[in-house]
Amino acid sequence: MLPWTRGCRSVRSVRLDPYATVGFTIYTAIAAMAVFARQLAPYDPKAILKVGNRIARYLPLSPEHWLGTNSSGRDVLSQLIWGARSALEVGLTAAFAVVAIGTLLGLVAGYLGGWADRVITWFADIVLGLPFLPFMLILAALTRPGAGVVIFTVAALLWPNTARVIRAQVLSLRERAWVEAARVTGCSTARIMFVHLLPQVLPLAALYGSVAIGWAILAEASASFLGFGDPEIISWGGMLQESYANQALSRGAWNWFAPPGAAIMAMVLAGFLISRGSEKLLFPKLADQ
Amino acid sequence: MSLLSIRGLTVTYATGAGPLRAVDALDLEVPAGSITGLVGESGCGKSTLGRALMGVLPDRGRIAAGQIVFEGRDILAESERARRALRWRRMAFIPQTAMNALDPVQRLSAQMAEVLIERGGLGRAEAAAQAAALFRLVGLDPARLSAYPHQFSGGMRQRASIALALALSPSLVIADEPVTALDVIVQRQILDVLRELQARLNLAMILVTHDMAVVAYACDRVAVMYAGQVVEAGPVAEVLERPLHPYTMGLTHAFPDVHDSAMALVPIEGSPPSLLNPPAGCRFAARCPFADPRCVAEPPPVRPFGQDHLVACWHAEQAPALRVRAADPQTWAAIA
Amino acid sequence: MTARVTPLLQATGLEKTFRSRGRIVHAVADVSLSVSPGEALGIVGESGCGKTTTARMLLRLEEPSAGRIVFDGTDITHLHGSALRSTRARAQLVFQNPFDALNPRFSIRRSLTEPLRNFGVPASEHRDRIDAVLRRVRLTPPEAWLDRKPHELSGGQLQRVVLARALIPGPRLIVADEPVSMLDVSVRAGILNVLREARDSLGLAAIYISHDLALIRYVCERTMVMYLGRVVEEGPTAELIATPAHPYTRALVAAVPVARVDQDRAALPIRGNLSDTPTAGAGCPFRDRCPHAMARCATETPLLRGIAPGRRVACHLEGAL
Amino acid sequence: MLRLAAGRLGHLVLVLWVVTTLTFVLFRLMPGDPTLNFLSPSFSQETRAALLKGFGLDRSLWEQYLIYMGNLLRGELGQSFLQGKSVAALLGEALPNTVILTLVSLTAAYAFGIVAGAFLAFRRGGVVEALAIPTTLATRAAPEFWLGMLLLAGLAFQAGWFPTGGALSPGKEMGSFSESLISADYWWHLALPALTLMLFLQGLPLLLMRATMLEVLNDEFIVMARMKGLSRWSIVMRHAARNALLPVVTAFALGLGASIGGNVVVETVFAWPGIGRLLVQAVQSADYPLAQGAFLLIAAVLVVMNTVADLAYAALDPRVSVGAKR
Repeated sequence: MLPWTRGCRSVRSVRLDPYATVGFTIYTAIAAMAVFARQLAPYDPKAILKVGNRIARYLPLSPEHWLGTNSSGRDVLSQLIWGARSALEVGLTAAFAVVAIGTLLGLVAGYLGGWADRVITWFADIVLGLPFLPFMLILAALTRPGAGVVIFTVAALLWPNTARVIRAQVLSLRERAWVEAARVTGCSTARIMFVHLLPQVLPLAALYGSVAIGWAILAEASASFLGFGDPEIISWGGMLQESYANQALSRGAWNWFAPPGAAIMAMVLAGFLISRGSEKLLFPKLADQ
Repeated sequence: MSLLSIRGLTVTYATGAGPLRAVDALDLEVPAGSITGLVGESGCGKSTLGRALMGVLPDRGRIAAGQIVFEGRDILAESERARRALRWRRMAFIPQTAMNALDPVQRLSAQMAEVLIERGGLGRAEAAAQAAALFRLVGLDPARLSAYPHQFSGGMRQRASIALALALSPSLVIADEPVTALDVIVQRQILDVLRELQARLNLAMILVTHDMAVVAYACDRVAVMYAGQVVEAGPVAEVLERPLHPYTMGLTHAFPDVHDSAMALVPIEGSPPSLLNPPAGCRFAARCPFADPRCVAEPPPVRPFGQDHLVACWHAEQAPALRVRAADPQTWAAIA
Repeated sequence: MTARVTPLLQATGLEKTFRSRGRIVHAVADVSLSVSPGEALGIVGESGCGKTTTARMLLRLEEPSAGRIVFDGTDITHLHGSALRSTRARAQLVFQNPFDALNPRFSIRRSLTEPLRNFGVPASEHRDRIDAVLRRVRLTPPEAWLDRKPHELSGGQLQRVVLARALIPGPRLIVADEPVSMLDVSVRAGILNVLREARDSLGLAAIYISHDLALIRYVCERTMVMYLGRVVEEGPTAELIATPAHPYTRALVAAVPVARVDQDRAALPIRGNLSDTPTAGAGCPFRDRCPHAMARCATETPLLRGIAPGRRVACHLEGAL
Repeated sequence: MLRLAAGRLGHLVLVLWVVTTLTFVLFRLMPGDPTLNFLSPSFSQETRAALLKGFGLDRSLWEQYLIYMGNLLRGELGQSFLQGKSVAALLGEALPNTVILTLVSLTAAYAFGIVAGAFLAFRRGGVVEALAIPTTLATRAAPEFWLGMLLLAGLAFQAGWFPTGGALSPGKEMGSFSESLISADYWWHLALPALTLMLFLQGLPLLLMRATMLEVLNDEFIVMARMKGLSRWSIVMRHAARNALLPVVTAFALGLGASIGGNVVVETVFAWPGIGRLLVQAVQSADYPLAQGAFLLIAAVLVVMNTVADLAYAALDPRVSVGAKR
């Protein structure tokens, strides 16, 4: 079987892959939560609810509060739904930045080679020498905590992963005769890179994007958990931090800390499932098994 | 009595569009102590046949029908255990690209020893001595046993593959395009090694190739495959000089001869049929300048013709006349 | 062949060196050649002999380390950017592997439009030129092929498209690097015939690169034999094959497989293998494999010298035959 | 191979230098008076004066940089604000805890991942795979501190089987780290954080092992091994697993480097007195000398392990370590 017929077959099978289907379903559900948060959430997530004139702390699961309330008397389900917003915002922005930077630099390094490649590879090596979470903590401490730091850190530190695979793919594409043919038939370097090569690497880049969404959300959750989130914004990581700080663990308030973690997991997992479903695209050898 | 006789062998691959019949009701006799060339174009099933004989088909492939009688035993009827016992001890394999066929992270000495010890039952010291002897046999310096495959040139790797194949003194060696990836001079040297060892050890060998010139140089007998079937078989001299099948006639005019510049090359227009839905009649009919309605409707049976010569063509009787017409490019141009 | 035709392409003293583990390795050393319009030159040799690097330098896909290339009256040795791109319309390449030579995402139409667009051919002419070139490579009727993608075509059909793409800018020189070695035997002749006709009817200069002397014989009047980056022999193809002067050429001719029952099966007049090759320094690169090597061969690199009209050989052996 | 090693080591030094310089710049570019950031108001007048002089905080940035690099080379990292101890001493106390936690969890994760991954490659398809793959992916997708919270809530608070945090039970004191190492109490405290990290870390080796095994099992030399009639055991262990282990070993070295710094949240959840927790505390309490020291240490380990990973791969693959003889 010739390589490109394999590729074409795989593109079709990605759509049908059960893993990828589940992944897209999760994304759709979370996107729906984020977009329709106002309509879906039963309560104002910041409102301190009262029962009579006492604050409705630690209410158990009930028809009024599907996921109960927390220590400050706020509805957990409403917070969970609103949390999808910041998750999606941070995830998409950061993932887009990572993929855009990584793809561009990978393309340039791989196709131009020479000093451009050396400089970019050198930068990537430096960046890979910066520990992710510690770097984000220091940055958050030195500037203003919040989503901005998370997005910046993800973009600044995670682009080498994408750049590396894109570069590797471009390096192998560069050896393909049709790329040389483009040179022989008078294409400029820019045209070869953006008209001939870019469409070839975009699926791979998108794959890394779907994983990067996950890393960004995990990073945001970790930052919030360590107290470097924006306290004004409701996020899943922030919910976890609040529950941890308010002894939810010792009180066994599972309804409070289990759902936001599960939501993060689901969203990150969705990215993994999509990229995994498309693994066949990356490793046609495996698909032929 | 042949060393190996294949009867009605059918190998299919499961695909999304149904079973693909890579080898279809194929008959072939391989006599002991001679080299049989198996010649055909890519996708004609020649490599699949080689792997089916070894009993190692890709995951989606399976033997759907037929018999393989080897050394008097119908090996398809035997247990997997019995077949495994046969592998490499009685029949061995030489692959096309020795680079991929050798384990990249193990020294050649380890790869030789593995076969000699695990399959040959030799002791460690005996195995080392035997490995050195085998290396000498194929013209390699035994000192190079400690090398890794990537340290060898293509020709040396192919020699190492031959040494591996001969390790357990098999009676049949299947060589799948053993010289295709090599330069002409190395190609010739490897063919000479194969021919010499075949004669010295009185092996039977199946040499799978796409190149009629390789067959002419190295083989005693030849079977021409087209679309999963043998269309013509016989002694090389017979088939080359008096081809009976139009496909064989086309092939003999399809590439240039270094000593003959006057020759006009004949392209065989069109491409082989799909093996998912092979045509009802002769599979070559669509590309054959001599095809008539019967060829399209009815598959020609394999018939013996003259001395030891088999052909599957309705027009074999007119072969002498067809040979003259087949030498003219105009005859074939009409098909396009 | 008339002697006084101005060559279309003339290369002198071409060299390509690269550094490997601190040593300088000559991929191509002191290669000179020329081709005139309507002429076909074959470059033959084993893998690693520098024939492909030479071809790539001639098309300026690589920059020579030394030497000079004059194409169509212009020195293109060190051209870059748009100046180089504008010469590309006149010198085209036919690739070895047709399965890899076309952008898999482009339709045939787009693959053929790409050079026209890049070389500034007005869009109004595209349709006619594409039609004409597809007819020339015998993909008819043209409209049946235009909207197909490469994966829908067979190897022979793909190679015809590759040929069409090379012919469509109206080149004066075609370089074909092993144009049929990846194709099935039955379709090779079709490609070679199309190439030959295109050269004859358009008066193109052609350079064929191949390891296969038989193929070179079929398409080229003149042949150069390369060994380890150097030209060891050149001359009219038929003479060179009938009476090879260099020991390496002799081995090469003897090794070419022929589809005949009665043929010479004597051992090749060559020793050792390519890895036994001296790596650097003076002396003949072939000496360790040559059955006729003398003391002089180890100390003095033989230069190309004329032995008959149009024939040159780089060997110390007197008379060489 | 030696050339390669020398090249990588040279590169390592370069990257270390850039990372330390970057750290210097980062900490001096923060808002406010950088001098104050390094001198706690709680320090005595003499200490302040000594530190000002020792770190050259009263001089130009350029001179400060030279002093900073000089101090680094001598292992002098400054004075922590709160604990009144030197940064180096604090890091020295915390590092062994982090190393033990990382080594234990990473080793367990890789041992499990390699075996399970090879098994899954071996037994392709079916219910086992259909369940195992998503489950493994889920463990990698879950925030590690959340995994820790679940374990803590369930096994420590609710069931009471494990302590709820720290490295030693309240009231216990250990004279030295080696004493801790042989005390059951220490290992009992280690169990939950190590389990959490192991759960999080095992997915990578498992999936990597499975994917590379599947790829290798499809290689032509495996087909040849089958043709040779070799036993399935020989094929899987001698040929497939050996080839497939190469990338897994590299991943182990990379994982070692990354998790020293990546333990930050798990150490915080379990109040495990390691480098990560120290860093968080330092940042939260604006103890910049300590934060800078912890960050530099974590980064140095990461950079060194990246190099080790490169070299390990090269050493294990003869295609790299044993050059072609041509």
